[in-house]
Amino acid sequence: MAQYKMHLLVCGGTGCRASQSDVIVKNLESSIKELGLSEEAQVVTTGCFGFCEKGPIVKVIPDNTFYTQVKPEDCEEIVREHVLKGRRVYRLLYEDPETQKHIEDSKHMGFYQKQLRIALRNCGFIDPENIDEYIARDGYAAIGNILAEMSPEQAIDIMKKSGLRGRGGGGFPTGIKWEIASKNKADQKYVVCNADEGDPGAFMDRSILEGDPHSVLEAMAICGYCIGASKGLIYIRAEYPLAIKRLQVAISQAREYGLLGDNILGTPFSFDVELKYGAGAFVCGEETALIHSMEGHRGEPTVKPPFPAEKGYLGKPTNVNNVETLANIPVIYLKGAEWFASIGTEKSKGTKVFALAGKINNVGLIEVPMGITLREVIYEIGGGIKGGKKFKAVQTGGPSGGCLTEKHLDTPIDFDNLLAAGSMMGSGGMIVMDEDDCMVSVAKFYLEFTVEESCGKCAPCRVGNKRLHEILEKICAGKGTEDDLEYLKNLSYVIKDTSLCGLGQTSPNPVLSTLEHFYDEYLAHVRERICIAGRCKALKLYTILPDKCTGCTACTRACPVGAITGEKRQPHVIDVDKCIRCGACYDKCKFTAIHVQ
Amino acid sequence: MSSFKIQDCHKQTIKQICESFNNNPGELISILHKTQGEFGYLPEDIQREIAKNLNISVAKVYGVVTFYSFFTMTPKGRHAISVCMGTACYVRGAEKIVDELKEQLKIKVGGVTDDGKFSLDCLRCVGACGLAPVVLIGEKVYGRVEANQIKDILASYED
Amino acid sequence: MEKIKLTIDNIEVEVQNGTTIYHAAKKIGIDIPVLCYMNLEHLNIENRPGGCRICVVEVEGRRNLAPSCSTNCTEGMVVKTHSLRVLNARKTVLELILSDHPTECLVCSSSGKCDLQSLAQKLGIREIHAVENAERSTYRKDCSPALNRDMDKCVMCRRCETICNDVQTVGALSAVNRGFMSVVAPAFEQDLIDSPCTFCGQCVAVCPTGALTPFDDTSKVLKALTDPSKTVIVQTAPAVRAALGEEFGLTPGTLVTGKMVAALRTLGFDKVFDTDFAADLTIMEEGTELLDRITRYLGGDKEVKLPILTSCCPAWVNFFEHNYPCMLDVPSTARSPQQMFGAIAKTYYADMLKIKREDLVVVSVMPCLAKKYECQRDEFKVDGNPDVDFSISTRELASLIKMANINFNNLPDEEFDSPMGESTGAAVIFGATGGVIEAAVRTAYELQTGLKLNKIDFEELRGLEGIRTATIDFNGTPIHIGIAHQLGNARKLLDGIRSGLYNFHAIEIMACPGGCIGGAGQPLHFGNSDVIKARFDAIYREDASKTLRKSHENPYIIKLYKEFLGHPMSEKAHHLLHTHYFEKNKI
Amino acid sequence: MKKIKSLDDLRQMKKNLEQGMNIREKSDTPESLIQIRVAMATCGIAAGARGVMNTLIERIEKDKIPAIVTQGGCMGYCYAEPTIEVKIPGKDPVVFGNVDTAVANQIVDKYILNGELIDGVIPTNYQTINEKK
Repeated sequence: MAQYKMHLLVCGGTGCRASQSDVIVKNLESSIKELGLSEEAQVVTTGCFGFCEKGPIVKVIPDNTFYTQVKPEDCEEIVREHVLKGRRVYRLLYEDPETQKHIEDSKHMGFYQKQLRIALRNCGFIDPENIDEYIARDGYAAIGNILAEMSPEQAIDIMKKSGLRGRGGGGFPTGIKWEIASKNKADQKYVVCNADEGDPGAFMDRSILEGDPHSVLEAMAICGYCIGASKGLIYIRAEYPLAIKRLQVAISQAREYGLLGDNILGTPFSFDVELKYGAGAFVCGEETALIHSMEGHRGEPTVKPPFPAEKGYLGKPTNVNNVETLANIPVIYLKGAEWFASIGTEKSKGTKVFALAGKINNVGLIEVPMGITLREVIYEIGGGIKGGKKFKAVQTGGPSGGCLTEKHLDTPIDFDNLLAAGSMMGSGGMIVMDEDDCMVSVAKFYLEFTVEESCGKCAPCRVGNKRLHEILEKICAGKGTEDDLEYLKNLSYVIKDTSLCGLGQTSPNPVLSTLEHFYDEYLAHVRERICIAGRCKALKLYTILPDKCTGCTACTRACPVGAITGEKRQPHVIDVDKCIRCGACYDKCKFTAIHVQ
Repeated sequence: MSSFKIQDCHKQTIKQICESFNNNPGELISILHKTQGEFGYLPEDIQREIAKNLNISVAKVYGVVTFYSFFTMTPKGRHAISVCMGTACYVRGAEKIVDELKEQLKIKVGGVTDDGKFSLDCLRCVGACGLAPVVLIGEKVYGRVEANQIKDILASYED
Repeated sequence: MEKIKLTIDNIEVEVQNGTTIYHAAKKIGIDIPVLCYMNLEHLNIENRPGGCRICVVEVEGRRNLAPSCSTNCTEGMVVKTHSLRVLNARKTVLELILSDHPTECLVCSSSGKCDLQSLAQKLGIREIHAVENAERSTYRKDCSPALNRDMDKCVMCRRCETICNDVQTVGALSAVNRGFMSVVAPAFEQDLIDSPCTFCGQCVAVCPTGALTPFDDTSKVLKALTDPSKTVIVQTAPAVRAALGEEFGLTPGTLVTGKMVAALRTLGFDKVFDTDFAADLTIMEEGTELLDRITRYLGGDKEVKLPILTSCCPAWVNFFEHNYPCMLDVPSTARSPQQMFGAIAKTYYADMLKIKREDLVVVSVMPCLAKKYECQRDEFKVDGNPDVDFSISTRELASLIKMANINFNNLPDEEFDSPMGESTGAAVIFGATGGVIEAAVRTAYELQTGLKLNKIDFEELRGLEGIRTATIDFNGTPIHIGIAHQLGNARKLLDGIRSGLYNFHAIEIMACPGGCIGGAGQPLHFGNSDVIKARFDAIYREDASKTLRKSHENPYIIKLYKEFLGHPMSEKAHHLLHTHYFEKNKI
Repeated sequence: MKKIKSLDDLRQMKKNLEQGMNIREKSDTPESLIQIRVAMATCGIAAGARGVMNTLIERIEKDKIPAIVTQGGCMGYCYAEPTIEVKIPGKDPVVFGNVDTAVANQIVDKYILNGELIDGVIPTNYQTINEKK
């Protein structure tokens, strides 16, 4: 590899690409060439830096300068000033939302200070399309060492000792999963990587695949060695074209180097990986559904047992791990189980990647040690609530999870604490909500998702979630009763208790958790017919403030149902019974005379 | 349902796709992906042809096509609009954007305008949460979209 | 095998490892309610999607409730099948299912035989919560000539899907859509008539609700019966007499031939005939065709198509028209007994009565739904007038009898009318799997060898296994015979021939389990294969009781050839008694 | 590309490749490294800062010195260009002026490796670029 004095790392993740980071790469390269700096500076397209809020990101190495929201036209300046003359382009530096100060290097950004990147260790650091960079970072050394020095049993033992638990949602100990699969005898076994990330608002798996595909491939090979499988399959969403491309590149590079294929590193162990595409079904995140989908069927789950470890893909023992879980694995073997087990809490070891989004300043992908508090995540890493509004809740675990409130701000985050708080880790979506968010609507949003994504196989999920959604709609429309709240609760419990798969067993969680923490808000909807957050259209009350109304009649003309009457140049009135709460008058009024309650 | 009539050349294409997967019914989903990539959608005749090649029932093919939201039996508009409905976009107002698009285009979600210019769909999290709410038109990504920009955005598409 | 001990509702029970909670409970007399689960044990058909969640039970130490139909017992397991938690869950889930189900039980054709309805009664559902604004999943209704689909009533038990795909391998149905709108339907939710459906009707036979019901022809029959300008005659298939009694509380296997004839006369049919007469005729034609092909084959004719396949079963005919279009010249061209009867009735018999064919209404009583479709095929019409006007099922006949206030069990036994009511034992066994080929062998043997059979009973051709093979010695010439019932077995057999696994001269295929006795028009056996066995035995009892047991000995058949048809495979016979097949090629 | 046939091959390959990535590895943990900043403004470049920087980078690679070389803007000592700032962990930063390749080597030998100060240190109260803005 050539020696460059300066590396310009440009985020090539989907988020930054959407804002033309590919053009930025081109422009940087051409400016460097123009100024004759091709020998000195190298432009590298990397995976996601996680700081998606301020993308596209360009990070300059070695001084760790962190340029945010870079536009293609900024590139020439970056090269001329920074690369050539060593002067930072201040206007592109990250501005701390509290102090309004520009922060020069990423080491001093609150967003990164509390993070600990294990699964994301290579994301935003290496060029995912260049296997050499991965190898330079000790890539494939873990599988190499294992093949040279360990029996599968020993390797599984390390996995067990590390305490790694599945990051896809359930939190099942990975080592034990491997052990079960390894003990089932069969002529063929399979390692499956679950990359069917479907939680709306979580995108860590995609980021890992885009930023560090080799880690996943290496981990699959390790798992293959441990359980005795020679075939790996990655089930990936077809909606992730970039991740698919990076994986394809990675697989072919690994094959060329002989790191996938027959007799890896001269040992008897052979392993190869193939891609299988999902086609837009959230339920396929469930292991059995995923396997049916890979077999070319409708992605309907089946009753467990038999577990995939016993009877999985094509009826053979199959081990399914999710992307983030796998990304942790090579480094565990390099640094040791003890190292990994020293991070995190008693029962949740290591780190967890969260997709931080919603009403927060620093939207992005973060990796934090288990046991960090919500407060640290929201206020230190996330930079606080957007627009200085009041924090209301954090939704974790997506459609399977629940809401955490102010009283949970100092609870250490791990699998068990989240479960105890009525939510769950899930795949790691973390959506922050402020005072403007109506919790009934939030529950309704998730149920809408579940209704759309239910496979329809079992009755409680197929019909039950539909009914839950209908009741929530009714409440949001101001037609709910207190009886409805009771029925919501009972229905939720029964759906959890009787559904066939994880989707239905967790789908009422958003309802139950908002009912528990925000019962008052529900009550206000059904008793006083008020939506405190002002989000539910039907619960808004529009009136005209007589002292502000000039009688211009603009609202009368805008009203689609003729609910507004009044003499010209006299204050108008809204007929509450006729009003459909569309808000057209509010938008039209130039004198802020329309009052919304 | 659809006016698509299969021609011999289409049959040839489908045959090649199926053969590239060894006519293995286990690869049905990959075959559907590839076929939809070729034709833009999966009308009835095409599903029949796939079933014939793989020696499975059309009902089975249709069952799979209707299970996965990625597969469609109606052609998209020349400019396919997709609004991200991930949670991040939702809490930052994606619903309003959808309402506005429905209003402007006079179509429902999943529909196509009469002139075939635009189609409107919702999808789950494109992963550009930093840009929420996000609208995709074809390959182009519009970030931090506000309802009042919709009219201008649509107007920028001429044909 | 390993034994396991567990406790269910405080009762200790020992079962074999691998037993489900449902079966363990059943063993000690605890009947856990089920909806989607179906187990046709003796036929090896099981439907266990674990989808309805009605059979959930509480298992100590388990986070959620367990579906008893698909949860295996484990050592020391403690199960409660009716705790408050279970009952609440079960009722709530049933309410949910009902909230997406039409409430038209009073006029539903499945009322009284509907699993959903009895479950609602059993669980004491008196109101359905949250229906006020509840959306219902509704679908386009489909009326085919044989069966109706009203998927608004579908509960997604998937039994029909299992039958259609796994058992019959017809592939007309699949679960389609997702979530709330998911339903079992043909491709593109098109009508069954446009699908590869064979109208075997086995899906109807297992549907727990009124989603799949037979097409009802009873009102048309009643209308014809009351029309003074029409002469209405009826033919009854052999399997009907072995099962009809069940609808009137008689034990399965009770032969009710005489009572059935009496009931039909009381209902007002002008003549009560027997399809068995036509079955004898079928043997004459099909047997001759078989002999012809074998003789040519043995004579070195390379063009001749062997094995010959029977063609009495209309669902089977549909099946090969869809699935084996390249083999259309292999099956016998002989029409089914129902259609031979119709063709003779509307020519020979109508001439005999000196009436126009339009004024003669031929009704058939069949154990079958596909017969409804068969009699509407264009090949079996003359100038638009069908040879058989209406085909009603065994169950429809029972409902007509009940409608007419006939006390069936007290009826005296009566005889069929002449001439088309005379038959031999060979014709009776058409109703059971293996029967047609046995009847054919009885005749073909004697015609081929010129010898008299010593032993009429060919036990080697009988039985209930899905695929059976036998070799019959035709006085030195071994004749290889294959038999299959259920279309999935038929497919296996045919594919086996193609791959060279089998080599047969003749094959009999029936679409339904056990042959016609297990037809979809028969009283529902609810998965109890003892019922099928009893009907099976009854058929062979009737055969044994007959003096004439070989079709070519039927004097009225001999007379028919002499007076009207000439000889088997004559030009007239060809015209009236044979047919041809069409490539349908819908898959 | 050719196949990697053994673990040793892989290790060798890693060794060859890691040089190119060193700069990134080091920048990941700058606080534990010796940080050398070369002033690379127009005046610095004109005075030969680029050559100095190259020399420093080469020395560090050669002697495997735990150091990282970055470039900075003008430090305000135009009379003494090229200038470099060296910050050894736990010590105050020191700025050297009039650095040419020979001096650069001297700085490495004496100050960085042995902690001895050498001529050319700019003694006055200076500000680092961080504080200046």
